[in-house]
Amino acid sequence: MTQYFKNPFEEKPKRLGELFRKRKISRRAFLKYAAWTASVMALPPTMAATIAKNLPNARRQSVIWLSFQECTGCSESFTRTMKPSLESLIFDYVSMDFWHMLHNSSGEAAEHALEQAMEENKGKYIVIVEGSIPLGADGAYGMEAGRSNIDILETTVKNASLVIAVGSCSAFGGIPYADPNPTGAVPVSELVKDKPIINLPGCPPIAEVMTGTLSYILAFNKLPELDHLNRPKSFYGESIHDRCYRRPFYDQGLFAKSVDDEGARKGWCLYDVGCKGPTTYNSCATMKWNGGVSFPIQSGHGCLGCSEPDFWDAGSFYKPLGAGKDFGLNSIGVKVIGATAAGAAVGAVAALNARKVKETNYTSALEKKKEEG
Amino acid sequence: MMVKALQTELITLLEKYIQTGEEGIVDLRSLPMSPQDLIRLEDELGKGEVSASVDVTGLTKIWETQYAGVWWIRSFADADVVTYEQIVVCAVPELLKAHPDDISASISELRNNLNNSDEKN
Amino acid sequence: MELLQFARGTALNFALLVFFVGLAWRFFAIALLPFKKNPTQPRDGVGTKEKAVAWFQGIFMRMWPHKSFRKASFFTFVNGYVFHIGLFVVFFLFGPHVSFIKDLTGFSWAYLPSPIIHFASVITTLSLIAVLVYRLRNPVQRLLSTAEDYFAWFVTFLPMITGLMTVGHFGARYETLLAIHILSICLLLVWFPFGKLMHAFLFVFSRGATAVRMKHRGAQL
Amino acid sequence: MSVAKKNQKPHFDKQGDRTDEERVEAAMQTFIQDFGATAALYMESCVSCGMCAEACQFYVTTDDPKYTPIYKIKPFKQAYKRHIGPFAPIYRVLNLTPKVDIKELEDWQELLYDSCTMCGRCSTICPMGIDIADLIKQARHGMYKAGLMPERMDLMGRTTKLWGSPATPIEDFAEILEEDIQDVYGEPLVIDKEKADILVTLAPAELGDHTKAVADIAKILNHIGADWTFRSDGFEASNIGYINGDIELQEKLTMQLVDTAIKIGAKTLILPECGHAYSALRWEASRWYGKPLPFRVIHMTEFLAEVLNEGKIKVKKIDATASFHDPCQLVRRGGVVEPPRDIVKALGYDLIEMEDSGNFGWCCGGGGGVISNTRANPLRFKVFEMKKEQFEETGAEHFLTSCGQCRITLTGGAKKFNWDKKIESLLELVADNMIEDDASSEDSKETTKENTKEEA
Repeated sequence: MTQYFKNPFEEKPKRLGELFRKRKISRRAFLKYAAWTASVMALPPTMAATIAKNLPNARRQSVIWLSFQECTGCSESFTRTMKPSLESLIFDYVSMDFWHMLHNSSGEAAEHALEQAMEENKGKYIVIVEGSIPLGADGAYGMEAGRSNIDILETTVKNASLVIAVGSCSAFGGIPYADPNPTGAVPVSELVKDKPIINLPGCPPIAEVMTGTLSYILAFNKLPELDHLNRPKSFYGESIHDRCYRRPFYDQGLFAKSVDDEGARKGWCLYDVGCKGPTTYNSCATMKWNGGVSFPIQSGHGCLGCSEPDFWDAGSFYKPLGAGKDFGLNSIGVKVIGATAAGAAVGAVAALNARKVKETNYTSALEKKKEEG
Repeated sequence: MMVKALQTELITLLEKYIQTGEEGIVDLRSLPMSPQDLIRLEDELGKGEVSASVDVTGLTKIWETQYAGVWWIRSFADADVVTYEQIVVCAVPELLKAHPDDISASISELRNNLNNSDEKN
Repeated sequence: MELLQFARGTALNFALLVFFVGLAWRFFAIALLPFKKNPTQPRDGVGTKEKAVAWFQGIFMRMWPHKSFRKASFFTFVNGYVFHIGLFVVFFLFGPHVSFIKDLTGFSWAYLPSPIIHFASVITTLSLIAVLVYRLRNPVQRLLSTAEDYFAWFVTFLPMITGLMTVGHFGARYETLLAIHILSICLLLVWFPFGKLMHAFLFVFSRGATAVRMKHRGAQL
Repeated sequence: MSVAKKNQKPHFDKQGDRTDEERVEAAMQTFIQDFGATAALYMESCVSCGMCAEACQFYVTTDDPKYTPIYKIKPFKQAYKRHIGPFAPIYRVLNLTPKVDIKELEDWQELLYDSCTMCGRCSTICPMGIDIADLIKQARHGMYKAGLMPERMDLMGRTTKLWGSPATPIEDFAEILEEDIQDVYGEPLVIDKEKADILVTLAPAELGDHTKAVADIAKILNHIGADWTFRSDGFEASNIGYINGDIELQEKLTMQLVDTAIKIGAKTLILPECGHAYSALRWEASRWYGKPLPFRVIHMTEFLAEVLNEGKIKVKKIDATASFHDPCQLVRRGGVVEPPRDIVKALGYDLIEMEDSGNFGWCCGGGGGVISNTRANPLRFKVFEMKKEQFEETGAEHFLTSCGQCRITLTGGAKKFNWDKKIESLLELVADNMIEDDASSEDSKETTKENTKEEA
């Protein structure tokens, strides 16, 4: 893993250790946090010691959170870590210098805060992007104080050290990007080419995925290992199917036929009712949601595959993965009849041609024709 | 199966600790264990002499299992939501120890407090 | 993921249309050729009804060789049965496949537990390999074989091996494997009506035609 | 393979003086014209499983894969794929199936003529039910048209065209019957009667090797008091056109018999002990006549079984064991399975079937013109050895059959291998063992006449 930024914490912000001590929080908090981070990031447990050692010496990281074409679900998910517990420590580690949704000032004051944060942490701040960026009509679909989303993104990212695309919209385009994409929405990666990007897709992403990733960066000052879609492997390395507690039923071939039949009640595999778990790489089955309470499959509904690219265009959520994306008798039946009729017509022509061939002195004529041609 | 395998793993970790003093950690959350497996493991290991709670950024319960040197650490977010769960092999878990930095801070704090009260008096 | 969507969408639709175009094309191109007239008096007591019955008898009677041939053609017949039944079981009685068919046609039926299917798949795959080895080694089959024979084998074998890989999550990510598996089915569908795989439908007619011819003469079917 | 010698005879024969192009074109033209829906269906159905090889006596006795039945029609199939099949234009434009060239046709002459007796055993094993024998016959038509058939077979065809029969000019027929048969065997023959209920036909074998058969049939017919006749204008039943693939000649020979039968008002036409005669007239005559024939066509075997079963004649019981060789065209392809066995049993033989019998019986190796095609002798003798072995396995004392061609083939084989077994004809056995005491014969004469009328 390359070092993507030089130590950004040179002066003003205090080291986290000092900060915590001032708030009468002991080093044990770091130990616990380190153990938790190592656990969610699937790091070797011994790495926790390193994290616990590094974190107190880290300085608060400046973070700017931009919201574009989105539903705020990702922010909502992220703020679920704000309970008085371990993960909420992230808000002590990072300084949310600007956050479209939750900034405590508004209007010009907020804009000023953004400028100030960019100025003070030039080259060191992290930009978190929520939502896709509409390119259509010169960006007119997403305007803010006369500036387009494109403009805001470009200006903000210019001096950033890293961009984290939070949620499927910013990572892969998400719902706005889905066919027919009326606003010309694009994911962050379409516009930002010269900065490291971490994608944390999901609609929304799991809170711990967001905090875990930030913690890793703080503790190790480097990017976590990413997959081919720039997702941290520790969260997106395995398919939901592979870690699903219903997997044994899949292996036995026991499938629920509808979401409320006998099989469903027995907790059988939801493959047949369209579960996209086998092709969705996320931590839902292991970390679960709302602090480990449950996840969609556990609640009786197949996975929608929301953290995968183009999940909205992958056909019905209720069609089995192995089935045709967009056929069924209703949609393709007519075409099949048409195809059969067309085939019959071609066949009839072929037969008539063969009859003609049989009746005429054909061989030489035809073979000669071919030779000439 | 899983429980047996873990017990074997603990033996290895204990031996290593005795020989090298290196702490052993098993992250229970990263293992493909069912809730039932976890309960069985907990029963198998049982409870020993020491138990403690650490109340910082959520509650953490720590107890020594019936095997000396094998510690169970369970950390909560809310009342019953577990954030992480470990088995640690060592004499005393790090989490129970006061960190030297904190101890140093205690000196200055105590001194400050003493001075402040002196002034008041 | 994109490949999977292509496979499940465009590719599968296209393959299906080609399949039906080809099926009708081939069928009508044969059926509309002139039938030779031979109004010979049939053997006494053989009428239209007897011939119709013979049609079906002929279809069933050729399912197993007469004892005169059992020894000589043992391998071809037994192995033929193994992979034909195997293909049938794997295609029609595997849960996800039933879902596929249900989605396509609206019809569905009970299916077998997956472990049985996995076992059947392995057997079928081995059987298909044996088919190829035999074709390459047996002088008669080698002489008769055209490129099409090998291609037909290939497009039959491919779904088996890719299906096994998909189920076993072997070699690539599941979505890629599934996509390749579906694409291999597309290839099979596209080729099916144009090559010898069509015998799956034609056997009804060729066996039947001969049975009727023989019944007409009062000969054994 | 053998070393090519300088003056080695080519492995194929040619008729007429034509260029190679003309031959190929004639063959292709004929192949194409012959395709009907059924033949097309067969072409489409083959899965190249090669099992037909196991059913073919020429493959089984040589292990040479080129004798695989379906392989023998390769040029025919090529013509189909290139010009008739559903995807013919594609095959042609992309040249997926190569053009048939003269060399291929020359090479295939041996496969289509020398090594196929059109016995149809292959179609009994074919999992797709393909009637390969019928395809061979159609392919022979093209070969005939191209002038690329075995000279000996074409010679017979030419003779037949010239004489009306391969055995004798039809003008000489009456004279031969009278002088060579009636005078020799002393049985009165009815020749060229104006009107008769029964028209009796003959095969060349009966005018050559088996003249006794002619007397024997007369003996039986006379005995039952039938109204019958031989006709100079309609005796030739062995349809050489059928065998050669000369469809035009087949038609001519067929219609010759049909016209004569109708002319004399025959109710029944009896075919001689000849397999191909049965296939040609019984099962194909209506291709030209256009509707079911107005008279019955029965094989000698059927006739004998009929008169025996009806009790019109009685035979002495022979206390011996026998095995019966099934003539392919009569049994497998003709559907006459039980009548010969009825006769064998009526004769009192203890019938021991060969391992493969009835529908699955092995061909004698001489059908389909192979017996006339002398250059195929080595192949034919290999088949004979197998047949001989099969017979010997039965341990039977007598070797019976009911086809003159089979009989000649087997007898020839026996001679070649110095095998002392005589191949006996059912007709001759019945005639020889017929009980001719007056009381019963008078009775039967009466009943026969009535029966014949009833049948009519």
